[in-house]
Amino acid sequence: MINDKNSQKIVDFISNWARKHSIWVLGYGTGCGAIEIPPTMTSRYDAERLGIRGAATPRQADVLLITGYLTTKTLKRVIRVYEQMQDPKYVVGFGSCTINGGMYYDSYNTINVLDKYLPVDVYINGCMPRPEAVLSGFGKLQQLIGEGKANGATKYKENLEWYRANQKKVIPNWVMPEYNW
Amino acid sequence: MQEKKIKNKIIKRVKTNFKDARDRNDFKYNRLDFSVKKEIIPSVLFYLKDEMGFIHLSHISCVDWLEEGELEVVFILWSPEEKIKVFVRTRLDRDNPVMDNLDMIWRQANTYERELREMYGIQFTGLEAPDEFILEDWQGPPPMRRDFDTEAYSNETYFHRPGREDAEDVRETITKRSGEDIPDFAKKYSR
Amino acid sequence: MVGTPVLFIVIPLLAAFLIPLLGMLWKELVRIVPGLVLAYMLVLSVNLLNHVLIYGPIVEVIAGWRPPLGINLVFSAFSGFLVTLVVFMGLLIWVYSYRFKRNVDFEPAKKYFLLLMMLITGSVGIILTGDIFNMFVFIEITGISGYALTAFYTGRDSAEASFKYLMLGSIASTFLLLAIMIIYSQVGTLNMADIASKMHTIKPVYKIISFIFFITAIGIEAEIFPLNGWAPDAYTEAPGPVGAAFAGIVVKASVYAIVRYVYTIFDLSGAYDFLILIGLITLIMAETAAIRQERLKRMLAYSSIGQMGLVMVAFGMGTEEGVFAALFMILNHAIIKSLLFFSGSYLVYNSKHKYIKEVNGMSKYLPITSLLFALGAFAIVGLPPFAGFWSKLSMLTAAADSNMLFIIALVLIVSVVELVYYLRVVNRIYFFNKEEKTEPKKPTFNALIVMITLGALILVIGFYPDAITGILHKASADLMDKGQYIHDVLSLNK
Amino acid sequence: MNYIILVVFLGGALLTFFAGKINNVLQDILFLASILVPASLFFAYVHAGNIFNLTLGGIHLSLGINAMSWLFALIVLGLGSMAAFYSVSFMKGKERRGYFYFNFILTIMAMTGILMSRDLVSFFIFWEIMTWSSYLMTVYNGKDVQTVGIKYFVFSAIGAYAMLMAIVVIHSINGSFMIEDLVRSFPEMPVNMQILIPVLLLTGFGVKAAIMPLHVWAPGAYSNAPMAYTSIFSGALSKMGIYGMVIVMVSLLSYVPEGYWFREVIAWMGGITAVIGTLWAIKQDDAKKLLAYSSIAQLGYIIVGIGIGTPLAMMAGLFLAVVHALFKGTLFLAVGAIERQTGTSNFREVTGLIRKMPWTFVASLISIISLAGIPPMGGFVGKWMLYESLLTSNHYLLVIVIFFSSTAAFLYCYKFLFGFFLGQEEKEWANVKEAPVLMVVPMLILSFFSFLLGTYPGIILKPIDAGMQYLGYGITQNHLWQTSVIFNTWGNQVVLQPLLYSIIAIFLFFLIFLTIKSFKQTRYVTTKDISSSGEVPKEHENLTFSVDFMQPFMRAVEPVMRRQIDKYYTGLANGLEALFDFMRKIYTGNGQTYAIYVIVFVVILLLFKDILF
Amino acid sequence: MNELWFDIMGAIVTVIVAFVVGITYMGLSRKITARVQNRKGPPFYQNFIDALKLASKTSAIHHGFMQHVGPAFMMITSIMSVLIIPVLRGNAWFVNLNFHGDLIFILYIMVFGPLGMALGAGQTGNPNSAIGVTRGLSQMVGFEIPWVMALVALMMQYHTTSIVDLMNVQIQSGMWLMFSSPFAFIAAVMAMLGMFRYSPFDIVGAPQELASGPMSENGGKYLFTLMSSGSIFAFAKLTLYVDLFMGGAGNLVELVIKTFALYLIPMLYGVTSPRYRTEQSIRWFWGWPTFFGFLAIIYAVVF
Repeated sequence: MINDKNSQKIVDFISNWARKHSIWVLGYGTGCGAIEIPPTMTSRYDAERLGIRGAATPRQADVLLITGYLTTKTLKRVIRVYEQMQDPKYVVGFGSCTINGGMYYDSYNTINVLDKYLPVDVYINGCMPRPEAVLSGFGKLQQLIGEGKANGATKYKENLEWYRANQKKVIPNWVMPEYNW
Repeated sequence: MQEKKIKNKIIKRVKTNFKDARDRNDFKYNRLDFSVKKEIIPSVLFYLKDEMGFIHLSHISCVDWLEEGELEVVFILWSPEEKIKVFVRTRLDRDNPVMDNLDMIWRQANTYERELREMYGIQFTGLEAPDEFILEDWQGPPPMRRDFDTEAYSNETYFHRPGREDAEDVRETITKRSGEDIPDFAKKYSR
Repeated sequence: MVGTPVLFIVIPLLAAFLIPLLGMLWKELVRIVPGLVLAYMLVLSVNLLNHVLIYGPIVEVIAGWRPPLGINLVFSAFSGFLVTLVVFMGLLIWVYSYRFKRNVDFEPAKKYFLLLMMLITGSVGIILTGDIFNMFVFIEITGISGYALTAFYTGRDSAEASFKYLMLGSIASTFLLLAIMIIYSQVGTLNMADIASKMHTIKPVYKIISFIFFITAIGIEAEIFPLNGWAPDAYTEAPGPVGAAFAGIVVKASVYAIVRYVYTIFDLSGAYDFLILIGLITLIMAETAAIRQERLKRMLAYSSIGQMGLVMVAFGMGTEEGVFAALFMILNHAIIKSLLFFSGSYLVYNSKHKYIKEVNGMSKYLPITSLLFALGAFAIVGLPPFAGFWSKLSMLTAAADSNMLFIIALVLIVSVVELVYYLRVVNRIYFFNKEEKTEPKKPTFNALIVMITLGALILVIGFYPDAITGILHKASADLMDKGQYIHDVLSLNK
Repeated sequence: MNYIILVVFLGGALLTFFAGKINNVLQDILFLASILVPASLFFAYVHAGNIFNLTLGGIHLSLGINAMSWLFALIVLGLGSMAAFYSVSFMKGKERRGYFYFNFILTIMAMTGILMSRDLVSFFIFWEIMTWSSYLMTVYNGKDVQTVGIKYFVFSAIGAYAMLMAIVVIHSINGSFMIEDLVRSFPEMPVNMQILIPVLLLTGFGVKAAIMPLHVWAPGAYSNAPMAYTSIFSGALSKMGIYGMVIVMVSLLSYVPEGYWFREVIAWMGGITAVIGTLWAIKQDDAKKLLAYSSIAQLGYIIVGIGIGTPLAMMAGLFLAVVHALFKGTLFLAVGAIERQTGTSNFREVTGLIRKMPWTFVASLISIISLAGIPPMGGFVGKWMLYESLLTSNHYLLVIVIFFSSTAAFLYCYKFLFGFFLGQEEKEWANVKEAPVLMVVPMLILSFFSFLLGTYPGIILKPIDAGMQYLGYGITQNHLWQTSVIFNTWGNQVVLQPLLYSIIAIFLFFLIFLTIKSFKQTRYVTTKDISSSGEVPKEHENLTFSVDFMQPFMRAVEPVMRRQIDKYYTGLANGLEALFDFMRKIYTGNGQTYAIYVIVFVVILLLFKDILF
Repeated sequence: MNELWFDIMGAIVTVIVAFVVGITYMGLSRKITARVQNRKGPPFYQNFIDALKLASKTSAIHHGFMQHVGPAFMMITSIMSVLIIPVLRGNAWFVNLNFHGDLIFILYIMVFGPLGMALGAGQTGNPNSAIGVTRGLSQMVGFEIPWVMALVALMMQYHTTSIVDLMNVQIQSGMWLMFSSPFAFIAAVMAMLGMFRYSPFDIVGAPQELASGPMSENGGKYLFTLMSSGSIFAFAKLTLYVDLFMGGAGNLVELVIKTFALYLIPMLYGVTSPRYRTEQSIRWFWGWPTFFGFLAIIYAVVF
């Protein structure tokens, strides 16, 4: 009965609804973007009313929020954090730097396109995006989750080799545990 | 006036001890500048620290004289008593930049030397420190040298989202669109 | 009757003088003869003791002069027990020192055994005699042989120790003579029994002063504080077996003398309390001094002094139980302390200064000796089931029966101190690493036999004290019965 | 029969000692035989009626057993047999096997002898044999012998000599060494004796029971002895002190009016012991020391129970004594196993052994839960009875003290488990194996019993009840306990069996839920795979938090910890040594001085002759 | 047999009620905290959503057996406490195990869970977990003192250690114990601040320093178990307070009102206070709360 397709649908609907309204965010506060998170969470914009709250460790988090440029050095940590998170998990790229490198497009040690390395579900544009933009981005993410389309993790699992190749290209000295959820 | 006297005294003492030290004394403020050969750098620094009271190493910096084929290492010292800082410069061969390790004089020199090693490729003989400092897994040439083309490197190493090639200064367009003037302060930064 | 007490004095004395002559015949005789003599004496004394225990004391008159005029020897249960003990210890010392250190050569051996025989003669004489001047003579014999034995190693330190002994010994002789003089001037007799029966006629002042002189004189030999300055040096510098001889023979004889004076001759009521007082002071001073010693033999010497203090306390109780406990302690002390001296000598055999730290880790080289030393240490601090426990228990029981709670507490506290320094040495033997300095020497066969015999005795008495308590009870009853002693001696007159 | 057991022990000890010269296996077998044969003889043939009399050195000795000592003999021989099995494996390939076995058997013999003694002299003899054989074990490692070993022996000797003094005083009053005579005549003794004798005896027993001012020897001695022995040392040997205290507190002091104050003082001392022991246990970084201080604290509870002396309190104390033997025995054995497998017992060095030594962990876990007094283990039953007895006998402040100690005990309980078994797994300990079967099985058996007693305390409460009836308490069954129910005197109760079943049911349910459902889906990752800011710890990087483990708590209680009783003792000892050194100088080594002494002696005697004679 | 099933059903209903009420309280506390901070805050059922989400997450890894067993221990504790504490007065559904244990038993069974959870946290090897655990245990030593003092005062005064008996006392006298033993109530409430681990006593989780402490390696089902058992446990503790000091409750509505009133105390104290350090927290508990505990005992002895 559990494996029945319709009941699976119901289960999916319920769990997606729950996931949608309970988003525990692990903010990876690189760069200048981290300063936009406090106003988002506090009284003025109050993201908690949407069920968005901070998570302390990757194990508990649903969303990895990358707030700014990633150097090759921090990219390694971000990948590590992402792989430690438990399914279902989502990545939100925050700010121009994660989209195309932003003002650091020609830097010798920042990556420019995040989605080549991690499966980004939602990008929030801007340099910096204001809390309204952040909330709108999370709204988009909620919408995707609700529709069951926020399947970055699945994508990452399926195309792991491609992602790994990209990652290893910038991180030649690869000493990390194997990822095999 | 007082300052000038002290500065002159310092110059005199340094020059008597180190004959080939070239000095520059045309700075307005409490600053002195010596250029010496790299062989006597340790003795100069020891002298300045122990005899003259320049006990604080503020920074070790580097200038890339690409045209002259040399790297100039700059030691910035500070005397808390005289309130005077001294720049000690030395020039290294750009192709084979080697000089002595100095972290026995100031422990903090170790950090600066690691940075210079990583960023300029200067080898300090006898420096004991892990190879990696700021750049993890770096495999390219020393990135702070002037002949290193960071954009080319970035293009070669990292992915680029298409569309940035034809990105122009959009401010003019925006101005035309909305009929606004570019503010004066913004013009300064305009391409 | 299997023999007479006079043989105990004649035979060893004769042997002592014959030793040089016999040595001319065959050098080995120098070593063998004392052993034969002592063995014979042991057989004799055991037989006599058996006889005495059944039939009552033997009083022997020398040269036909009857008491109170002549000299008489008294072999009662009490003195007989001590004689047996002394002879037994003498025999063991002989076996042990058969080829001990310098004894290997002929000349020293000759002197050594001669002096040893003299020492035993003197001690046995002190115990057996019934005449105070005769006792003085024997004390002198003992003393002189003691001085010589102390200086046996002919070093600077030995000479100094011997000189100290000699000096104090001569003071002792002076006081003893003075005391005898006072007694003789008052009573007109030198026979102990006679003096005892006439003691109530002497004026208290003379009585007390003569007693004080006696105590001082014999106290020097019996190592009571503060008269025992010679003892640590002598014990340290004399050869190991001589140390055992001092602890096992000389001191026992001297204590006998004191006890005889206090119990039989004088009728001073304060003397008992004085014994307790002086015994306690000796005990405390000696044990506290022992704990900080750096040399093994010195430590043993102080411990020995302390034990004698304890014996004195037990005698001072003046009850039969107390005497029983004291005799038991004398016996245990003779056995155990000899064992400690014997095994201790081998532990620091080749060391120059005999420091305690030189015994470190000896258990690996001298397992049996170390074990026996540990056994002795455990026994002397009174841990059951070894011999020392029973004497300590009987002593404390006697003290409790005399309502001396404070003394019990004091004795027990001092016992803790004793425990500490013995344990420190035992720990060093077993658990420290050896320093490279000294070369351990394996004990010779005869030494091993002696030590094992003593160890076995400790265990036997520990597990079966009844083996010895019967004799001790009779001996203590004998000492307590003053009237019987006087009667036995003086009845020969009739 | 009584003496045959002792003779078998003694003979076995000697045989075992010398068998080591022939063959190691023979020695092991002889060792086991000389523990197990007398133990089985004891349980098979010794009954309360058998009395063996002997006169030695004019002293009447008597050996026999009663219901009370049977209970303690159960602890001694039961734990002893388990530890014996353990020792065979523990001692494999170690030095001084003969020494160890000899003293081991001798200690067991001495303890059996103590329990059999019906007179004070044989009691004392066996007591001293126990003392020195345990001392020899304390110095087994040859570590700190001059400090720890001497300290142990000095304290033991002070206790033993206090006891000896009491014995001879009793003898002088009674004319008899029999314990029965003492009990009979005690109420008629003069008041000062009624105070002196218990004080002396309690000092003697208090040393072994590590009561507060006399406990300083315990940490060093417990941790220096080989662990196979320390389980007996702490589990059984310290109970001899408790046994003596029970005799004194119940048989003597309940019949005299001063007894009340003795009880109160002893109970409070027990309470303070518990607190201090616990606080110091939390501070320790070495498992042996931790358990040693914990033993002190646990003995504090037992002393409180015995000190209060109401039927429930007495039962609590005795029950705790049994349970303490079980769990502390197990824990020391576990530490021994860990030390044997890894070579250290320091929390800072060893971590993450849970996957390497799972059975040791299970035994430790059960024992720790029992130690902490958490249901459903045996420790809880004892603690519950203790609290209830304190409450019903109006010792409200003592309840708080005990509760504080018991709560703070969780800190070191967790520290023990975390330090050894949890935390990061290190490469250094990657090849550690589980201890041999012969070591694990005794631990598991012992911990099973502490589990069993948590549900059916009646099993052991029955002999305790018999023992208490022997001491003169009324029958406590039915109004204080049934097989699986315990009551307090107000009539409140804890019904253990359904509680246990509920716990097991819930536990199984959630274990199934969590394990079957997620264990299959989940896979094991090493402890290096943790969320530490995205870093990957290197192999050599040990992130385990083990230094200054309970620092916040220690900071909070720091004012209490500043004063150490040990320091006062050390100061006293140093002062005495200095005094003795001064005394030694009286013997100057100068002949003239000695001559002066003689003269002074004579002069003093002459001056005071009237007073002296 | 029928009775047994009835008992089991009653137990299950109790646990479900406890879960629902406890988790609602947690949601309400978030809402109220938000309102105090001038925010709108999440809906009161937010914690249901969180729990549901956590339950629907996968748990792909574990660090060892204890990580599984730890949450189970925690759950046992919560359920055992809620089964032993009388939920309602004289209601056949909620009898459970009321007559099998007493106050001391409850005190001890309550620490079973934290210890188990601590073991689970220890097995993960995360240093933050161990630090959090040591803080938690230390703080427990702190607040247990006034808490036990309050309980001892009650037990002394009414000569019983059974909760049911204490409830009966209140029914018979018609007066709640919070009025007849005021000092005990004050001490107990002050101890409660530590028990609920709201600020300023939230030193265990301390997300800013310790990354949520013992839970830092637990996600998904583990966290769900911990969260639900935490809410059951919170309900159990509140019920215990109501039973002891507020005369118990006749029906569920009364129970909810009383427990919520009590729950507001630590929560409101928490939203307005910054966090203590561990030793400050311990010393705080050994200050005024212990003083009131002493007063309570003196009060119990004198009256």
